[in-house]
Amino acid sequence: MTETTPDLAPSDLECRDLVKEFSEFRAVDGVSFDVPQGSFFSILGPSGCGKTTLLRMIAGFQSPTSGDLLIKGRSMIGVPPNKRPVSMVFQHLALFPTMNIGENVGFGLRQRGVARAEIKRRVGEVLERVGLPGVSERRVDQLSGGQKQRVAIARCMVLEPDVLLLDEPLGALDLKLREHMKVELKALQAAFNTTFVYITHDQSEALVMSDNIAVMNKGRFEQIGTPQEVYHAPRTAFVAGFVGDANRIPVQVVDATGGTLTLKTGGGAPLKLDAAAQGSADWRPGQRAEVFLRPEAVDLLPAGSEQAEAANMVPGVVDAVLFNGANSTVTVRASDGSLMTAALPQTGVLAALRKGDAVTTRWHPSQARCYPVAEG
Amino acid sequence: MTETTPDLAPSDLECRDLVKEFSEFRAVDGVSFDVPQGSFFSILGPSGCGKTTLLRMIAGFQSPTSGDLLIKGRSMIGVPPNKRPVSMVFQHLALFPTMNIGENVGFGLRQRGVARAEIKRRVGEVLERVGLPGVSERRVDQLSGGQKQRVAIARCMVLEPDVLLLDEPLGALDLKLREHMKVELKALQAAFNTTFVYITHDQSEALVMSDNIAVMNKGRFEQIGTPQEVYHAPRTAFVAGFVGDANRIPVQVVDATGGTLTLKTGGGAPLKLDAAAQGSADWRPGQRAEVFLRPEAVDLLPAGSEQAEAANMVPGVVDAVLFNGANSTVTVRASDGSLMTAALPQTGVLAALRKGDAVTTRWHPSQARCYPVAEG
Amino acid sequence: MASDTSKLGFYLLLAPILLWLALLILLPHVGLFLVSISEKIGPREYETGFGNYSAFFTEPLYWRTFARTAIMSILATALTLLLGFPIAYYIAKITRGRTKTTLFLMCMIPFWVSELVRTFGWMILLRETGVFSQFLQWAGLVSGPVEMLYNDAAIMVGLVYTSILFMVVPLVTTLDSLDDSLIEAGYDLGGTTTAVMREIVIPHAMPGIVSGCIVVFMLSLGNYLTPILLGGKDSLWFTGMIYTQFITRFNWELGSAFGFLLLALSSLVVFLGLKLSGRSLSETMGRS
Amino acid sequence: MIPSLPQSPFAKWAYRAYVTLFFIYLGLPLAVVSVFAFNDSLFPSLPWEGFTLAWFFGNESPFIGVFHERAILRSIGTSAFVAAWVSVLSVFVGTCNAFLFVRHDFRGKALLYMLMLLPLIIPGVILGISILVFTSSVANTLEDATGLWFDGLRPGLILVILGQFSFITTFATLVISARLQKFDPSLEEAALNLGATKAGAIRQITVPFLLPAIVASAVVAMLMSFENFNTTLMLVGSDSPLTITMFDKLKQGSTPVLNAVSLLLMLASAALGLMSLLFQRKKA
Amino acid sequence: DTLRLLTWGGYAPEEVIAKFEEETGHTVEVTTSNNEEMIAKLRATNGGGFDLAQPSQDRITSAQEEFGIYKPIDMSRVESDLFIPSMLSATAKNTTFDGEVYGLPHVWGTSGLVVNTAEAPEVTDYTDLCSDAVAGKVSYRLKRPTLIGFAYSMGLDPFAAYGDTEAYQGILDQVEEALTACKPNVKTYWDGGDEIKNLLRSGEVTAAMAWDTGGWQLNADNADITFVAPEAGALGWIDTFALPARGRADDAAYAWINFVMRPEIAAMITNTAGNFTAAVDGDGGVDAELKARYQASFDQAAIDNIKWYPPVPAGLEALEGETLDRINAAN
Ligand SMILES: Nc1ncnc2c1ncn2[C@@H]1O[C@H](COP(=O)(O)OP(=O)(O)OP(=O)(O)O)[C@@H](O)[C@H]1O
Ligand SMILES: Nc1ncnc2c1ncn2[C@@H]1O[C@H](COP(=O)(O)OP(=O)(O)OP(=O)(O)O)[C@@H](O)[C@H]1O
Ligand SMILES: NCCCCNCCCN
Ligand SMILES: [Mg+2]
Ligand SMILES: [Mg+2]
Repeated sequence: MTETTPDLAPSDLECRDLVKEFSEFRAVDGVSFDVPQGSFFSILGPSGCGKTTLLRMIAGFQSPTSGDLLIKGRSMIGVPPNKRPVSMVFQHLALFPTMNIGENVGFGLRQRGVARAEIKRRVGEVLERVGLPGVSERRVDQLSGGQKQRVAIARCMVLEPDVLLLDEPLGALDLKLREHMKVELKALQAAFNTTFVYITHDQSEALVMSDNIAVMNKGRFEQIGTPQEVYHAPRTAFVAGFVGDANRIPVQVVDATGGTLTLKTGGGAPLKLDAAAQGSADWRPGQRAEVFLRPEAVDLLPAGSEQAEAANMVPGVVDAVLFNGANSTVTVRASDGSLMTAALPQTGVLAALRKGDAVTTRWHPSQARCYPVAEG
Repeated sequence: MTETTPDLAPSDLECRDLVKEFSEFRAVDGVSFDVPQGSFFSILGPSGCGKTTLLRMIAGFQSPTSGDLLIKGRSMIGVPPNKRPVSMVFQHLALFPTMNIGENVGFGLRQRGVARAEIKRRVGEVLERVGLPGVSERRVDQLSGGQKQRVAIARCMVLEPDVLLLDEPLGALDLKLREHMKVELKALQAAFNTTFVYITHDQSEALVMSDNIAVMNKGRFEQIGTPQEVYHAPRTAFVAGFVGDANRIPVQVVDATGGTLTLKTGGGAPLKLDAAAQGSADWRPGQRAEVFLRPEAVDLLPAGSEQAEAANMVPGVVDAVLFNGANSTVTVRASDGSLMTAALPQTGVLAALRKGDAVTTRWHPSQARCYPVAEG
Repeated sequence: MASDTSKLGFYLLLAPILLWLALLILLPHVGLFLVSISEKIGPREYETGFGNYSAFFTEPLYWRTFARTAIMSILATALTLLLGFPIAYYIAKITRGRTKTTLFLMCMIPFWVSELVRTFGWMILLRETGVFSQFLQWAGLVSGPVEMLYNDAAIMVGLVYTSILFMVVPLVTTLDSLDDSLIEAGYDLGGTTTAVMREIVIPHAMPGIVSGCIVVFMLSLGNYLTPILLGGKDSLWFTGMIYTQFITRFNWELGSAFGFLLLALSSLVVFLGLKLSGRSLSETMGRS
Repeated sequence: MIPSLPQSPFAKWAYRAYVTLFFIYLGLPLAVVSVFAFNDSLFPSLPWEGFTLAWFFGNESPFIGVFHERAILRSIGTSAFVAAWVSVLSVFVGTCNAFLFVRHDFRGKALLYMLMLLPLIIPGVILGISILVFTSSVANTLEDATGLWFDGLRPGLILVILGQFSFITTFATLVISARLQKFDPSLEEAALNLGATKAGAIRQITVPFLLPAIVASAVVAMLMSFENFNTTLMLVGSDSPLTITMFDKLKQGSTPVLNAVSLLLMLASAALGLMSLLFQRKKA
Repeated sequence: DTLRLLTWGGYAPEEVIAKFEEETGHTVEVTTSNNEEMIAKLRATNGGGFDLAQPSQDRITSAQEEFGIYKPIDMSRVESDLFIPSMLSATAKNTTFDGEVYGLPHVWGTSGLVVNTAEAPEVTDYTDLCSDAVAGKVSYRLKRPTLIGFAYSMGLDPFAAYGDTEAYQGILDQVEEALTACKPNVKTYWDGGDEIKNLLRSGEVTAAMAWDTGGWQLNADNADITFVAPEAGALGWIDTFALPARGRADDAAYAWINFVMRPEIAAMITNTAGNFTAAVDGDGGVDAELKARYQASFDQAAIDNIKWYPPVPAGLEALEGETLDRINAAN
């Protein structure tokens, strides 16, 4: 049906070149994507990039300036929010404080004129499915954060929407609960087998839960892909910088022949990268670029273990050790003064590294990503 | 001067068996410690364990039920807060919103009757030291969260206190900023060379910044040590569970002779631990205990690589992969049904592990910690 | 946020407020002004002019009463602030939980009854044959009956009594919003009680102080019953003069001019108060 | 200073004493008013002549109790009538205003908001006389032009209601706006999202949320209307509300009947206050 | 119909109303007031809101001239033989404006001194209220009768100067001086009839300028207190019936007038209000004690010396108002 997915997979939600302008400002700028039935689709981007605006267009609270929006193949332009087959879980959940849990969950069914007894049955059912049997009579403020979360989802799911929209629903929870709910949400989605469109600015949420992630920046989608694709093969510098930690090394292209891209840093040190891993950019010698390298891709070797033939191997001195348990890192200063952060596993022999120790960093040419820098 | 540190290191702050009771409830229960001059001392514990109460006793906002509290060797019992040589950075900073930044920082000096010109000079100086020159005239709400943080510290530091107390000062900041301020705070402490007493419930903050950490639980200190000691050699089950992630395995002691502690799990699988790493507990065969094992201490081996002689090596099947970039984990189900979580490095060959794959877990007997379970 | 909703709904919401403000506030004041600039030159004969205003300025009685009312109101406001602040502070900062709510509700006690009854209560207490006088005689502190009614002090007692709630409530609200940690920080940095009060608490409470003062001033200025019933033979009050012009002199023209002058005075004082505190009316009154 | 700071026992004691004295000051006038309602004397003052309920139930001159004073009974009815209208009108307009100010942006909003606050800084007398003067001249003009009578524009209950409404509405607007401001608009969106119509969402979600504020402002409006004097005095016709009647009686010279009415008023407002408090607690 | 009656305290006793309602089926709503407020109220309502008012006879024509708040009496609906003819005609004369009669006499009486003869025996004239002997124990109203009483007591003749604004102003200025000087003596200016009675009864005040009836009523409880006709002469007033221009219940109003002027009803009113009425034989059923007190206060000379209020010319009250204000403000 669309250009991007083969006809076989029916897509629940499809956006075509959606644009939303506020007076002069483009909050959403030509976004196209589609979400196959039953999948968990995340939109990940920094604050203010337009995520909420996009979601609200899908829900019908804002009308697109241009572009089209289809649910189950039917255009939603001009359809009011209460007539769309989508449900939304709001950032602060928006549970009705004047109703008890049962009334909250039954609200949508009441609007549809479903019979009293039927409502009661279905509410009971859905509450059981989200793991909260028998809370119907409780007041909203008698539930914990995580329980409220599940009630908000139940309130939507009882209507059996085609698409469930979620706007940073974990934002208000504390750290431990958030960790827990990440896993739980994914499980609920699998259980209901409903299409979820989830927005967040927390990369960890997107990585853990999603089937597909769209990384959004300044109103545009920079990349759509599986979590692994987005993490391991970021298509743009923005994606590489936003998803996961990375060392950023400004470089100049020296040579791009053969399968290897040869670069040099400001200090003149040579870097070698697999050209195949770098997308399809045309590299011109002298061009300015930026290399992104994840700390966990940097190996630390005891000083003196240099081998002449190995690429991207630089001796240096430990500048700082940031002990943080499993996430400890070490910053190594090379002789040209450049800094490189590397993960410091706490199990190996190097765990005892101290500031001032000599150490060699090494990374594999396939592990780094390089993006041209816009000249200007 | 005290029992716990040699006389040579002068200690800025010393608590002797401090107790604070609220009607029936002991919020702080016999805490003793001392903090050497110029060090960064953290108190880490879960919410409600008594951290704030302890800190407020040091600051003078609460008086101890019993015990003594000395600063630079002088007892502080009965000394009002405005007469103590300690300053406090409050959780929500408590910057005076009715004053501009310069007036905020100069407040303490004004109270001491320092001359106008002198105040101005010293305020300028300290603001420069915290990296905020020239903000004197700004209003509090014109600063970002991180800048406010630094102003709060400057306001205390300008008084050159013997001890600076900080009550979860990063709690209100967002994730990215918190990461940044962790490093910055440590740098400021080093620059001022003042004794910092820092309380937090975030283990990462404590690990990254501290010279010494006290882990607090239910009003008591469970362990005092360097970050590495606390992380790698937790003295109690509480510390092992609270600091860092861990697999918890309930076990029974089988044999404790020789340097090896032999245990068996509920499913009957044998475990071997270095007895030397386990503190000085007397192990009786049949005794119930709990083993704590960090996910990053678990190695993953491709299926079929079992070697008969290796201890703690269990074949299993991947139950779930939680892709989370550098923090990805995998849960492996052994044949007896028990689950083991292991870190899943994204660089190795196992990065492509999928649910259902066969894999073997292995860990070194020196990596796990075992604690007896109180019988009851 | 309602940009997409129907215009009709908006106008339906707009209609009541426009009717209310136009018909009951704005036009009546225009009318009042028009009457105030018409001079009576004979039975049922009027002409336009500022004679009523000049009468105000040439007759010392009128402007003296005006000034006296203003000064007494300011005094009452200051007194209310002085007496109310410690109470508000006690409720907001010293007490907690149930005690706090109870004390706060107890501040509402005078408002269980109308001003008339409150004033009546004070008359029973203060008069020569009243409770205080009898008590003092019984206690042997005085030899004969003492008259405490019918003087300016009695008016003050009544005015403060009537307005104290309007001072305490905004003060409690603002003081409540003052985080204890700011006070603690003030101490921690070496401040004394006085310094912390002056530099932290009072500046923070300023919005409440201003809005409380404005309301109390307005109430005192516009009060009628208290000065009439508690005040003595010398206790002229400008509101009373307005009533007199309307009710016993049937001189609506002069009364309207007086009304306008009172309105000007109250607006001026409110304006000055807002200027001094650098806040807008909407901020100050909108929050009460 | 605050409980977490050390303070000398003397200061603490003195502070408490002051607070105690203050509350005695607040309670005293009401206490004496109540007590003298039971004094078996023609005057509400000492000496104490003995206990009587005559000022409530008596029907023999001069001991005519409240329940046999036609003027007082009638004016209580008048007051209740006025209060009911004032509270209905002002709560209605206040609710409209709250929606207007919280939910809409339009040119002149700030100005309109200022105007809405204006009644707070206009002395009650002036509200009264301006409405009196204005309606009289309108009525004169209309009557001259048409030869008909426009009694509604002359002092009387209609003007009393309008006069009180003119400033009580501001209070209602403030109370209800404050509550509406706290309303999370996403609740209404959630209702739409769950299939409710716009009107349905307001009825089922917003109005129940506003209810405590609506009830509170209705109660406040009642109380303010009941005790209003300054504005009412200028606008009253032949039907006097209670305060006016009591004022007339007080001018005539008070008997303990006034104390008895006052005591009844206290009990009524206490009951009303308690009810609204309970209501809020239940809803909150 | 409902009869909305604007009257003085005591002029419409409950029993009378009950009887009237029972007999006619009309209901009565009473608003108590005084002369100034009656005029002010009717002015505000443009002669509406009430069906029957009872201003004093001297205050009718000026108000009518200025505000047109009354309508003429339809004598055909009044049972005129219930009225004492001399009073009826005197009132008619004083309340005629533009050839129409606006008032019927109802209650008459005097203002003078009410004195606690045990405590302040020396008070026999208005100016005696300013003597040191009664300092702080004196009360009077700050209203026009006080001005006029003091003027007579000071040997002036204010009624004679009614037509001559300048002469009248001269009198007012002298009285103003006297009353300003007298101010320290005054405990409070009283307002309502019961108020002054309470002040005298409690002993807070020992001498006052007040209505005769108050003195007589107090005399019943405390023989020391009584009404004293001042040496300069008591001031005689007649309160009337007048029909507001836009009263709606004229039938009920005339019915009330004709009802209360019946001798037995008039006597009931005299017994509660304390003053005699213009009803023929109205004193027949009056309490003997009241008559006795009346006679004790008024010998024939005193009766002859009563100064009856002539109608107030328009504009005079404005002058008096300013004088009263100045006295009130003086320190
Ligand atoms: N009604 C509006 N009028 C004008 N600009 C708007 C409006 N709503 C949003 N914007 C702007 O559009 C941009 C995108 O806003 P949006 O709320 O979609 O961001 P977001 O990605 O959801 O951010 P966050 O993560 O902070 O919620 C922002 O710059 C915002 O200021
Ligand atoms: N004034 C008090 N009266 C009674 N109990 C108190 C008081 N202050 C604190 N507590 C109790 O003492 C315990 C410790 O409180 P404290 O504030 O010190 O905890 P904390 O470690 O700072 O927790 P958090 O991380 O949540 O701030 C808590 O159980 C608390 O309820
Ligand atoms: N100046 C005229 C006074 C009229 C008094 N009427 C008095 C009625 C007293 N009950
Ligand atoms: Mg958003
Ligand atoms: Mg705490």
